[in-house]
Amino acid sequence: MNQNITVGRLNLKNPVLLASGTVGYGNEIAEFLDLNKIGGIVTKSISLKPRAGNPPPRIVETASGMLNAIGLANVGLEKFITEKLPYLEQYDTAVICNIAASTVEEYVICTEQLAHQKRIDAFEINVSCPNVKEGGLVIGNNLEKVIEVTEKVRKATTKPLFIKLSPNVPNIADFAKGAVDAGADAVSAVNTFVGAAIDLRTRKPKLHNVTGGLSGPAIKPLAVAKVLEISRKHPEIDIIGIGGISNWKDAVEFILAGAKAVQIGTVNFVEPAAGIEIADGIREYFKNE
Amino acid sequence: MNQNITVGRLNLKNPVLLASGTVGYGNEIAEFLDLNKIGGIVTKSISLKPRAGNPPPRIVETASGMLNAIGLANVGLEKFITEKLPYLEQYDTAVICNIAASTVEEYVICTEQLAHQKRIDAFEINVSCPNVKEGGLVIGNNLEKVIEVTEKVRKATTKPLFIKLSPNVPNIADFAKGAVDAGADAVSAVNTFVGAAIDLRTRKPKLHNVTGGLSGPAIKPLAVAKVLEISRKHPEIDIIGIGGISNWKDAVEFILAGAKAVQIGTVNFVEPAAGIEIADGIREYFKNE
Amino acid sequence: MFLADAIVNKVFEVKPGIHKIVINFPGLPLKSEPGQFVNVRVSETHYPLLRRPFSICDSEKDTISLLFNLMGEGTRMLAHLKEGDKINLLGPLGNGFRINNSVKKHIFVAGGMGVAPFPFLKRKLDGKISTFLGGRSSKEIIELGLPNTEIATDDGSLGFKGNVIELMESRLSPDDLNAAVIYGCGPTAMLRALKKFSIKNDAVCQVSTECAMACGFGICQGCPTESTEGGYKLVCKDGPVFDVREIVL
Amino acid sequence: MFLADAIVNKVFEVKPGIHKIVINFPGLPLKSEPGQFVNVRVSETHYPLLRRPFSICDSEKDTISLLFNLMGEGTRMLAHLKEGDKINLLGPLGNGFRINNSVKKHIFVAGGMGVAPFPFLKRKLDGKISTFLGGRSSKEIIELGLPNTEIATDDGSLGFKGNVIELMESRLSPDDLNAAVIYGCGPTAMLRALKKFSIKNDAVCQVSTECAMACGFGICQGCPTESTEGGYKLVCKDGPVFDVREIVL
Ligand SMILES: Cc1cc2nc3c(=O)[nH]c(=O)nc-3n(C[C@H](O)[C@H](O)[C@H](O)COP(=O)(O)OP(=O)(O)OC[C@H]3O[C@@H](n4cnc5c(N)ncnc54)[C@H](O)[C@@H]3O)c2cc1C
Ligand SMILES: Cc1cc2nc3c(=O)[nH]c(=O)nc-3n(C[C@H](O)[C@H](O)[C@H](O)COP(=O)(O)OP(=O)(O)OC[C@H]3O[C@@H](n4cnc5c(N)ncnc54)[C@H](O)[C@@H]3O)c2cc1C
Ligand SMILES: Cc1cc2nc3c(=O)[nH]c(=O)nc-3n(C[C@H](O)[C@H](O)[C@H](O)COP(=O)(O)O)c2cc1C
Ligand SMILES: Cc1cc2nc3c(=O)[nH]c(=O)nc-3n(C[C@H](O)[C@H](O)[C@H](O)COP(=O)(O)O)c2cc1C
Ligand code: FES
Ligand code: FES
Repeated sequence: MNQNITVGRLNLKNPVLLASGTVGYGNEIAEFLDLNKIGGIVTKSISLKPRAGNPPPRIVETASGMLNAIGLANVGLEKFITEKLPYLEQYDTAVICNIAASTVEEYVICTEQLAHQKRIDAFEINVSCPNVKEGGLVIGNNLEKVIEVTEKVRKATTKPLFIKLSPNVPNIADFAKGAVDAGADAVSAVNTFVGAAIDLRTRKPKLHNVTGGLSGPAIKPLAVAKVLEISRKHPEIDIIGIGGISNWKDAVEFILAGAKAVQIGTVNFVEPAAGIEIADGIREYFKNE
Repeated sequence: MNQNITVGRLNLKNPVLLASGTVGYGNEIAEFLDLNKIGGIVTKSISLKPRAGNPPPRIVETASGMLNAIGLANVGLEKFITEKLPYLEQYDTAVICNIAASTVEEYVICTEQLAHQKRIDAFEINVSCPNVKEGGLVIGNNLEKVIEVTEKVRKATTKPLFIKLSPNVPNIADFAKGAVDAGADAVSAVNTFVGAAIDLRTRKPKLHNVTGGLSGPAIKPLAVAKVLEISRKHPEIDIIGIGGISNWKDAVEFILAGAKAVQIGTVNFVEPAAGIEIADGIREYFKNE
Repeated sequence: MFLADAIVNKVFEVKPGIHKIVINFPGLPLKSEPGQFVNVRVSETHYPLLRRPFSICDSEKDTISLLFNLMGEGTRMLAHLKEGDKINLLGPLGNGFRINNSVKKHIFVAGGMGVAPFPFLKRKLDGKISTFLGGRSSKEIIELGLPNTEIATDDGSLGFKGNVIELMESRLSPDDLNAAVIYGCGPTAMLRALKKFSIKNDAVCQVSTECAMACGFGICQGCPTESTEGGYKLVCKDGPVFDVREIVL
Repeated sequence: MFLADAIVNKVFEVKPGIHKIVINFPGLPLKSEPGQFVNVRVSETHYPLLRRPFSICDSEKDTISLLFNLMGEGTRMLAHLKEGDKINLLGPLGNGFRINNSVKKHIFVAGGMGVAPFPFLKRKLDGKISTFLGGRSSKEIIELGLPNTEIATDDGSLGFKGNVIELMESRLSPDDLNAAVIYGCGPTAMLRALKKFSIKNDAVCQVSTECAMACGFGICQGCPTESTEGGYKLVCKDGPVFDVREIVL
């Protein structure tokens, strides 16, 4: 397998991407991992205006996983363009800009305003954040809404467009098909699963937001099943596999399940240099192909 | 909290039940745990005819969890009545008979034929097995079908009736409401989550059935969120909480999330005596109420 | 059946990558039969979640020993245990070898780690024992001082060059086989060849099988093996030792 | 910043339930400042999944030490480490105490385990240090040989009966406080009282805070603390040490 791959019209030097929300805008993780050796980085979800995010606690650890309810804390579109994007100029790696919004219109405006940024190679539309009231699963779990967002955002940019799918539905393959038919170049599968934890002392949910998104090794089998469902029903769809990858074997599992590329999230918190080892391991595994 | 509780018209000496499919028909586990000290036992899903189950491999371990694709292997209704049920006569514990079927009619016939068995205290209808082609999630992920099964089974018995819900839907609260409105006395939440794992050597799914059901500590936060969703939307519904409980603290979490009783599954494989400790722990935690 | 904490007596490397753990567990040895196994809780946390099954390799007074390969996280944890550490065991589990001491000859056939149950079996047998050990190379051969051992390796790095069944074939006469019981343990491919061999030679043969397990004592239905009569048998409860003719290999 | 395996030098119990681990990590001590922390990988498996943050308690030559309470699985694993074991560390992380050696007096205020960062801080300070340790009972008081230590316990089982802020109030004059910097570390309730005290007495005060963390170095946004100017600051990156007036307590 040539490490050089194309997923949804985007060329990558290797199939490993750093997942949105787990590496900020790249600067902190760059201390531990050479971004030039990574297929690409997906930036923290950007919204039109800055967002402070949810009140704490935002994080709860669970068995081989974690819940987060960050609530899309981000610097907002303007600061992203002026302060964050320039930092990535120095690196030869794909930059995928992830966009979050509260309304269909906001997705479109956001994409339009970013479409001509040279340093952005592709867009990933986050319609599946479980931690916000508007724009999250209200859209991501609703097939018509996902199609609507995709169609409209498609008109706002000619760059590769990925739709990041919610796993909290029984028929993710239909969502993948809907998104691609509406103009998406690929789908990112998956975002986090809705979870919660209760504090025995206070007798209240541990997260201020009540529920959060489950990520990490715990969800890997669930995410692999989602990728498999899409790839078996719609082999023609380009899939970016995400969920619980913590080493190259996990990443290979997703590729064998039908993903063309993968994203790694939670592992970056634990082993910030993991991306390099994962890219190397995938290369080695497929070296005779 | 009095350990003596009522859930869906069924009286229990304590809120701990052994989950269907994880203790067979009670005899093997009875070597390790006194069934008299447990709220009740839910028998392995029974179908009208015996089922051999799926070809192996049926089990894959995952991070803090396991996938199973047993495929409802069971002795069938007749043998259950003649060979398995009598064994439970000697114990003073609730017996909840879990029923699986391929068609709506089969659920009804099965329930009718078992309705007059004295040793059966309640029925749990498994509409949510992820490992069979017919009668599993085709019904469990479809609200109308769940309502239809419940309505018809309701007519077949006057005993307490629980519907075991699929967690693989974005709106489990609607399913709980639908089931209860159709005559169920309580809902069991949840069954396993659809998952898969790929073998790097064979490059094929590790389970012969391709996908399986994920259980164990990994799913606890997901299951708690499902219980919370039902209890917050429909506080009047009796819920039996299930998913990833491995100690009394986990069980208490489900109760605080709104469950009246709990079922423990995978933990029985690892610590066959866990049920007793869990019942004791719950009693201790709530002792001043 | 026992479900209890036991105390580690010692852990040592038998040869590179292959460890033996000796565990102090009063009562267990007396209740155990050769071919039975114990299900070991390797971690106190949720990772790895499930117990790990190991054949009882040997058993003396108050101790049992297990022989194991380093496969993954579970066996790595076992190998790191030290004298005095606690370890939780469930066992003895399953049906062991059926022992018939009226036969004249006992034949052990082991592939690699499949040698594990034989030291304990040896203790319970009267009569002559012949041992055949096979492996891909000398690295896979684990000699445990079993009687009359002959070795076969695929690459010829030790003993006979070829597989262990070919070795047996070259050493045993029909008369030997008529009066003998064969006990086999090893990879499925070896067991399959052994089945063919036993049927061809009309020899009695019991094999110890393996399978992914969740519970180890019959409550999960996770460990089926195809029965020659149709349907499945459970490796953990009906086995792990089967008459070779009972199961499809 | 370092991300590397280090070698455990020793682990011992300081008092029941409270452990100290000394870790050999050449290079790290020189780069670290008091009040900074390290994020420790306590397990090689997926359980517990996340690293555990600990203040650098002390630092000498090539070693750092951490002081910790047994809270759950992670600290239990740390306590079980032995000399020579490997342990993976990420650090030093965060902003430590801002050191101003032109002030005359330094006041350490610690609640329970909050004493952890002070031995290291002591090394970097000139001038007089007064130490106030508080806890619910003598069990929670961890004396580490800090200068001029006075103790307060809620139940009066050791030292002054009352909380540590009341103790300070009774011991320090407005003049003392004018010329001093207060360094606080402990439970939020104590820090809240300390903030009130500092504002009332117009004293300079820095506090070290805690919060659940996923990454520890600014990439997850999981550790917000409310800023007095609105919005949030990140405990791991903007803190863990803040000017007490910067944050809502
Ligand atoms: C009845 C029975 C008796 C056994 N006796 C012994 C024994 O005496 N000595 C011994 O070393 N092992 C024995 N095994 C196998 C042993 O249980 C596994 O090697 C062990 O569970 C691996 O655990 P792990 O966590 O180290 O590896 P895992 O991380 O669980 O697995 C590592 C790799 O090994 C593979 N693997 C896991 N289990 C098996 C298996 N049963 N067979 C083949 N490959 C497997 C996995 O697919 C994976 O690729 C026995 C198994 C059974 C069912
Ligand atoms: C910047 C920073 C510095 C720290 N320095 C130290 C130190 O020097 N010494 C020390 O003993 N601890 C320190 N802590 C706290 C330490 O990180 C936790 O005690 C540890 O992570 C617990 O891990 P565990 O796996 O043992 O417990 P867990 O199983 O994670 O938790 C057990 C119980 O402790 C509670 N808990 C977990 N983390 C915290 C926390 N941060 N504060 C209060 N309760 C918590 C949990 O809610 C749970 O009830 C620090 C934390 C931070 C953020
Ligand atoms: C702390 C945290 C923050 C996240 N923020 C975002 C986000 O802003 N936008 C988004 O699309 N996904 C976000 N995600 C989801 C991840 O990109 C990824 O889909 C998910 O974590 C599953 O992958 P993992 O198991 O490898 O972490 C976030 C995940 C975590 C853990
Ligand atoms: C091996 C296995 C077999 C199961 N078989 C059944 C079954 O026959 N009927 C059923 O309703 N649920 C079955 N379940 C689901 C459990 O009853 C339970 O809902 C699920 O395992 C989640 O709980 P846990 O995490 O405590 O195991 C099975 C689960 C496992 C692990
Ligand atoms: S391993 Fe559970 S039935 Fe055999
Ligand atoms: S812990 Fe991740 S940003 Fe602070």
